[in-house]
Amino acid sequence: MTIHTSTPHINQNEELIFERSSPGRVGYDLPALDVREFDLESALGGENVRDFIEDFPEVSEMDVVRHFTRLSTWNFSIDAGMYPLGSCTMKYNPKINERVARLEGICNTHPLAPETLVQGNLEILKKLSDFLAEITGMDAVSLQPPAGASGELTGVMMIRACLTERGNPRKKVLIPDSAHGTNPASAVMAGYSVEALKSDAHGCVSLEGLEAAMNEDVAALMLTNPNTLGIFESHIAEITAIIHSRGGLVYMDGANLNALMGLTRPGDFGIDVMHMNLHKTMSTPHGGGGPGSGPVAVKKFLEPYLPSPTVEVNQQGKYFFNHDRSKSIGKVKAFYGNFGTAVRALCYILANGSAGLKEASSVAILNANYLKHKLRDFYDLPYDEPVLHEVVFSNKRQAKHNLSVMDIAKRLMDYGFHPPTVAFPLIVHGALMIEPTETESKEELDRFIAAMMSIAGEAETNPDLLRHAPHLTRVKRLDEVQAARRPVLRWKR
Amino acid sequence: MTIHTSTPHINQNEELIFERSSPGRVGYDLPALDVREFDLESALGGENVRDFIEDFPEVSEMDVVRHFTRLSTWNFSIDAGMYPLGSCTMKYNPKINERVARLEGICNTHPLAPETLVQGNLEILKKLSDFLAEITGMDAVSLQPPAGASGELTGVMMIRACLTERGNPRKKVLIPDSAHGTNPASAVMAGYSVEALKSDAHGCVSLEGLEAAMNEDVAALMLTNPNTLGIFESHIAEITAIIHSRGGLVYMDGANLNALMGLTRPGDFGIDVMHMNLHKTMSTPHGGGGPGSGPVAVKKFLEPYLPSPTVEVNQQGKYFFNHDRSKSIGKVKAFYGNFGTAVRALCYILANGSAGLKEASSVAILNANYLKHKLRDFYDLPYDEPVLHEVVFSNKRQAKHNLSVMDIAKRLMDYGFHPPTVAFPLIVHGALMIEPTETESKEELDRFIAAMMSIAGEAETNPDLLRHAPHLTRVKRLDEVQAARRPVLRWKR
Amino acid sequence: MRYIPNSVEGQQEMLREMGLKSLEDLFVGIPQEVRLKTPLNLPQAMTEPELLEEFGSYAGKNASGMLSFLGAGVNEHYIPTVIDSIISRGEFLTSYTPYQAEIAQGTLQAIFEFQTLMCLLTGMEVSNASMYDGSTALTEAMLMAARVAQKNRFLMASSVHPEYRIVVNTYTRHQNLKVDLIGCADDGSIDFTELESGLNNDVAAIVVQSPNFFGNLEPLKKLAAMAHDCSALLVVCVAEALSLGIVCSPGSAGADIVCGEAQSLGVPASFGGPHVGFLTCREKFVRNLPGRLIGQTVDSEGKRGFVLTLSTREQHIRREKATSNICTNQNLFALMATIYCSLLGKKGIREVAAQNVAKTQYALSELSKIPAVRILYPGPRFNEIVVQLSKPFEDVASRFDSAKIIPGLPLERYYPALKNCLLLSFTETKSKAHIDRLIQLLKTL
Amino acid sequence: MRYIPNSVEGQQEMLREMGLKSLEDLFVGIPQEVRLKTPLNLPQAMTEPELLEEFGSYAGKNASGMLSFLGAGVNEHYIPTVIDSIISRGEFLTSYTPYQAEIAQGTLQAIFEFQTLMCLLTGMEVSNASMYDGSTALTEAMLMAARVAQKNRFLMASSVHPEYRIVVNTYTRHQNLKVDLIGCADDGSIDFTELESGLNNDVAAIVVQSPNFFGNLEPLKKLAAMAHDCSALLVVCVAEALSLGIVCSPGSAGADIVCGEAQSLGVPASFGGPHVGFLTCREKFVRNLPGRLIGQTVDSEGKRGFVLTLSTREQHIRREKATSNICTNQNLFALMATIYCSLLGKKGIREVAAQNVAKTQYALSELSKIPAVRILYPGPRFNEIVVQLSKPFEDVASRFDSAKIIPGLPLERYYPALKNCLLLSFTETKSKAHIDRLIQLLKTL
Ligand SMILES: Cc1ncc(COP(=O)(O)O)c(C=O)c1O
Ligand SMILES: Cc1ncc(COP(=O)(O)O)c(C=O)c1O
Repeated sequence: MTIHTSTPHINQNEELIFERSSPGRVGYDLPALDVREFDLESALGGENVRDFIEDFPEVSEMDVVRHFTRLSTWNFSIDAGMYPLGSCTMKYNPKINERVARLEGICNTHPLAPETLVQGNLEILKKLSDFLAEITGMDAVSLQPPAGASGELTGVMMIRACLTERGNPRKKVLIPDSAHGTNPASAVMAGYSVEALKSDAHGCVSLEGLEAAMNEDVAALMLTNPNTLGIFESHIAEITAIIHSRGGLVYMDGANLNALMGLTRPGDFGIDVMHMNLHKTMSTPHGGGGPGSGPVAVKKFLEPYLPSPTVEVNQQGKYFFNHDRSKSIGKVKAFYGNFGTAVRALCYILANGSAGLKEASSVAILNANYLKHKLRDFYDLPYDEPVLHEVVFSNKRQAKHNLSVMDIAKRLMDYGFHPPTVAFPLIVHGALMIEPTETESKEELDRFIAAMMSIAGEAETNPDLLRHAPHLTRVKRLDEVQAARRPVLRWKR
Repeated sequence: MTIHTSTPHINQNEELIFERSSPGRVGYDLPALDVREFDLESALGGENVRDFIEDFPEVSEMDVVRHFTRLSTWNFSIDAGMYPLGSCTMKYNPKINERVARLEGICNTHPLAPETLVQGNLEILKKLSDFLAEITGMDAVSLQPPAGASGELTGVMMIRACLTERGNPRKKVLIPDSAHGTNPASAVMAGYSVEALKSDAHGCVSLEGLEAAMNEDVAALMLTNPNTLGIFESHIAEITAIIHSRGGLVYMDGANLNALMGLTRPGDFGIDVMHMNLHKTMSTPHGGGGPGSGPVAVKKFLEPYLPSPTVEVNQQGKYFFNHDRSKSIGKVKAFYGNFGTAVRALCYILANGSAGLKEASSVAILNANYLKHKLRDFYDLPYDEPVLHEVVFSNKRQAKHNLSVMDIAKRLMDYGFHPPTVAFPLIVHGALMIEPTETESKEELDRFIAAMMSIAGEAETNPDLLRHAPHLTRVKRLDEVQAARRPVLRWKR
Repeated sequence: MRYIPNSVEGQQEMLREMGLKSLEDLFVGIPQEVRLKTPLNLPQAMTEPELLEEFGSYAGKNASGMLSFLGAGVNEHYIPTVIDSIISRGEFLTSYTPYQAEIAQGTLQAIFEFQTLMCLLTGMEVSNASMYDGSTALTEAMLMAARVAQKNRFLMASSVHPEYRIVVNTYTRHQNLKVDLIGCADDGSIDFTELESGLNNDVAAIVVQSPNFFGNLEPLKKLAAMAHDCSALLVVCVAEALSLGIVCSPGSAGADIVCGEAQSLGVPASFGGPHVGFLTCREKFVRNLPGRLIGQTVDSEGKRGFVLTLSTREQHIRREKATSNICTNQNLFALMATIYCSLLGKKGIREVAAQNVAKTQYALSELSKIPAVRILYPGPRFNEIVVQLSKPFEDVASRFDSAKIIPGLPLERYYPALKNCLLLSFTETKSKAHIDRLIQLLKTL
Repeated sequence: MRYIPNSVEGQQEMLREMGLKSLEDLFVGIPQEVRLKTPLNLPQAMTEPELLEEFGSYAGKNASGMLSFLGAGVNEHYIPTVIDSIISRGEFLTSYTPYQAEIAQGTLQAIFEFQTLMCLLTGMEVSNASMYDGSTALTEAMLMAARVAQKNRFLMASSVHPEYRIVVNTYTRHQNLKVDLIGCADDGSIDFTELESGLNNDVAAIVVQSPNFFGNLEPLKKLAAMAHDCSALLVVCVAEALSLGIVCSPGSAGADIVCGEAQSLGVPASFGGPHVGFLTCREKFVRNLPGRLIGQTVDSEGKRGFVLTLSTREQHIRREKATSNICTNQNLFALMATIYCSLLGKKGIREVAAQNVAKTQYALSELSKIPAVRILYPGPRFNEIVVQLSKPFEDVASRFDSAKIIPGLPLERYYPALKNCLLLSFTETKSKAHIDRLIQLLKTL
């Protein structure tokens, strides 16, 4: 390999925790019972008493530490290297967020404790809601949705509630074919049918198409802006006008908010309701796939429909939960959302301040455009439009050598990089969706560029190198077909 | 490789932090200065004001996290696998130790704060001292020495102080040739000359040799028990009698205390003064080479000479430092030793209790003997004596194929194990000193045994495999000769 | 900004290479008229010391040192230190969903272990990789049941967690699913007369929680039989997962879908989230299961490995036809539960559960000696008790505050009929002395 | 015991394989007569929850929320959160001394960086891999100076940290080295008349601390010249490493050996330890340097790597002829200092140091306005000030306690002449408001 970015190193093998198990081994201890043992039969009812759980692990604390430490070394992570997954905003997760979220007085509080005893938590929720409203230019926010998809569902439910009250919930939701899969899935869960809008030649919403599709049956448009190609919908004004003029509402998928902070606000360009992904834009850790937090933000007229409770302040400056909201859609999660994630997001916003957030978005855009500039001669650029925080290439050139986008992705692993998002958005055949984020340095970007260039070269000279990649990982390419054909979803003795 | 214990995996390359540096980059922030900038010239004196430090790194927080995270993945550790370094007692370092040592109220206390404000810390020091006295059977303890070697020096200084008061400090210290290098080095720093005692055929102190060497010039014997072969000095009674009968004192290097807890006590077999390594026996983490803690324990008659201050309790149950100790040797470190390490050690002792410590030593002995039993047919056993917590083999058989003990050690890395201590003790040519500790499971021991057997086989069939090992590490065998011949001890532009 | 490596000079250099002058040149895609002209109205950036002070002050505004008997689906159990030190490792904390299996085997194997542990606990055959929490797990379980049974009416016990029921209603309203509530009998278990009258062949599933919101165990065997008799499913929700350490598994009782909340397994209360929902079912329903699934497979050299699988159920492939819209789940917290179960193990999970029973039974016997306190729902229970005070709770609330005790959850808010009733939880974290403190106070009311 | 994997059954199995009956059989090496017959008299084993309570109670017995102006070699500076999250990684925390370089490159490269950073800070050519702390670093520096100069008399300023001087005396007593103390002048710097009278060709080294114990900077250039004039060395100790961010390096002033304490660089006070000592010198003295050294080399394929080197100076090779007995050092804490210097960097290290100067000068000007307070040692200073109260300190001590202020260190204990004198430290962690609180109180005394 010409570029010297990674080297294989000894790495421990490790079986499943169940295979490590050995009779009589324990990894815990408990204070001795200080009340008398009680007859389980009479407490639980004879038929309810359970014996020891067959096959539950029996390991020591040391076994557990070593087991999971070894497993962890099999993962790629932001802390280890560049993770340019498009649409995922894999930016640095500040360590201070983790520290404040672990403060005793914050992480050990019960959601049903009397409000007078948890004023600090309510203040956190209120502050974060207000800041998110300011950042998005919206009027009110609910932190209840635990992830982006849940935020979408919440938003569409609110649209339905609003339209129903106006007399007609309407039947369908328009969604560009470039949208994330959660959009249509959420719309359907809110009781709507979905009509896909074909993107135009520029990868954007086609005004003609929208004109044609928009009618009295359409409840809303679900728009991602900037869209999944990283392109800002330049006709946003016309788009929202078309929808509003015919009594529809505009929902915005705010997963790409990292492109907009301090530069423009959805609330200022006609969005009625949107969600954000705090686990993207606001630097909260992904944890290998969650937890997330997907707050919804709305314009004033939709506020009555927000999930209950809302957090409010009374004249005495005391915070309280308002559960008494007759028009609310209800609840999309028990209690108040992923509070711990909200704490981290608030810490991030406070650490950045107004200028910091604008710099974050600006540099995220700079980095993406830098990659676009450097790689466009090596990879096909299906939509050559001004992009913001991410850029989408395709494998068109490499396809000539019968190389799939997956082959390129897997080969990147050998160079020590996490691959970009592949095969999304669906409107690009063989998409390579790259989002570097603002927390990558020019040096790291240059190494990534060099790796991508080198791979483009290998595709010409030695396509098999890609076809059988990755070569330096502890497991080689995994057989996903077999996994699906004969599913083994749990360990069995 | 037949035994499946490790597999190479992709691992990030990383330059020096200085090579990562880029002008204008910062990884910190500071609250704005809230008093007026002061003219540095007038504060510090014109000639004292320093400009920015040339070549100091300029990196972001993200750079730092990634730099050190990557570096960390190049290290082997207990958390990752078995680390049977003889004489080092690489046992599991409980996570709870780390948690309690980080409690605000404990880790942020100033050593010169008024005693009334740090009673909790003094209680910690007193409790730990008392427990260590009980475990060793000695009468008094000082936690001041920051490591084992410092403990040795402290102990020998006390012997000198005591003998001086008795009228004659005497001239030399007897040290078995199997002892650790710190023993002679410490004796010399305390102003004594050193006379080495040849070990007998059983690897122990030869009574004849001792008889011959012991005279009025000898201040003390420095004995390691069990010695560095893992053998308990069976003639301990005679040994101490010989020394005492001629006015000498017996110092014990307690680095191997992990073999004795709850089974026998130095204080009960004639030891006058000893040190312990809390960073071995008491599970405090080694941190890649420290910090340690090397408390000294003494019999009553030596107590007056202990370093100052000692921790005591008054009638009102208030703890205080006693600085007013005319016969004290003084201080071997500022303040009270490595307090943070003491906190962890206390946590470990409390977690184990009397039975737990005995079990720890017993199982440590069991594991070492199990290895001895399983490996004796494959590796030469220079001293076939009953061993306690560790066993020493040699490369005698493999030497036939011109294989050094280092070749065996390096090859073990390919199997995912840290090598044993090599080339120590010096009395064994090509020593392989193996100390598994009690925190390794039978399964892990069996894997290690299989690896050692496999290597013994490779030594016969394919010695080059060992000679060029390790093969699976990110750097291959490093050239120590060149490092010493042309020392490069710092980065330069 | 310390999180952004590229200095202003560095940024200029990149712009130059691209033949641009300023960052502004990169924003051309954003129409001038919608550009933000003024800075966001947010506080000045805070430094680390300032952030620590700020969040310290929030913590300070929460009460500390209270003795709390709150449970109600967020249960206070001891959390081994090892859990946090493992999940704090960047490799677990800062990785994304394991889309690229070859460099995500750590997460994939760990969650495969989670799926197995959930199956073992619930006595079911398949488990997904986690749901947001117990409330959404139950909701998805019911949506799934409707798909499987091809029916749209549910009989749900009113003793299912009220917060969960609100979430269920919020979702089901849009799926024209009908949810009829079934009250509970005097012993706390579901009211069978009501149930029988409501039950017929157009019922998709009977839905109960066990232990239910009042702490009582439901007679699952009987319920399973009844459900199956009219080709309905039995959906069982477990909001206190630790109970499964000592209570027979719903699977063994015949449940078809078992879902719930695993917060009890090593996850802090954290004011209600993040927690971790689980959803398990019979193998035959797997293609109707929502959420991610980890499956075992082999690599090109035949070595065992793990991957995300059966994705054709999911939104990123099936879009509007997916079994659910869920994408990001609660992975890190599923890992916490996995570590907890590994540490406690076969012996521990049962011992902790048994301690909960013993403490609760001790409290029960002490409470029953207090005249001013009436104990409702005498049926078999795990670690919660409903008591009714003779005085209005408002009148005595201050007494509890000054004693620094949170006695439990006043139920009237959720069940208007249950005036002056408190739901109390007694876990292994409560010493006899703790319980006695509560008892003493109750005696003096 | 949860730390011991092998269960009792497992142990039995191993014994059987070895043809033994009980563990006792393994203790044959220990003579019966010295075997312990009774259990150790220690408390019952504690569980994790009990340990947390126990140590929580110790913490509770220490005062909290005090505003402290204590410095005196243990300095309160802001510690970035990143440091602890990195050193908590098992790879750094639970590894041993890097004897096997191929699987210890992480530690080796990091400490090579530490050595470089210490050289840059001190302006010297070589640094070792760390010493126990400032006191032993100074002691070893003097022992080294004696070896280099082949002389045994030292002139040491009395303004060197008193704790350090005690340690020096404890060691040097046994090496027949003679240490003559040199007092300090009214401005706080070393007394040159005394120094000149004591200085001659049998002096091995002049030993000063700068900033000295009173916070004042010593005129190092002048001292270097004087020392070198009579072929003596200049040994400079720096107990407040952060001062090097703004004060010219001892190396640039001509020092031959520079040692000190790096606790200021990201290490908590921790009641006096663990901290981290450093020891740097001119290249030509390297073979007399005690302690470990990391050196750069190449592997068999020519790739850069790092190893422990020049070990022929050390005890494990040279035994009684070694340059020192030190083996285990303070590696993890050297790593902390390395991370701190990396985060602060070129700009930060100077800015923090400058803030210390500014805060101290502000305090100085405010203090000088208080009649009842006399300021000693007006010479140039970094971040510490010695003041003398007009009243006996004992009489006013309680006033400070009730104000929750630790005003500083009473000096009489170390310097009987300095009655009612306090040594106060003013670092970047003290806001103007903090300092004003102290000033207000002092005004009312
Ligand atoms: C554009 C877009 N929308 C919605 C989502 C769904 O967010 P979540 O995974 O938090 O449910 C994602 C994240 O994958 C996304 O990239
Ligand atoms: C037998 C023995 N004695 C003394 C020591 C020195 O202890 P330390 O390294 O803590 O100074 C060691 C540790 O290496 C040892 O193994």
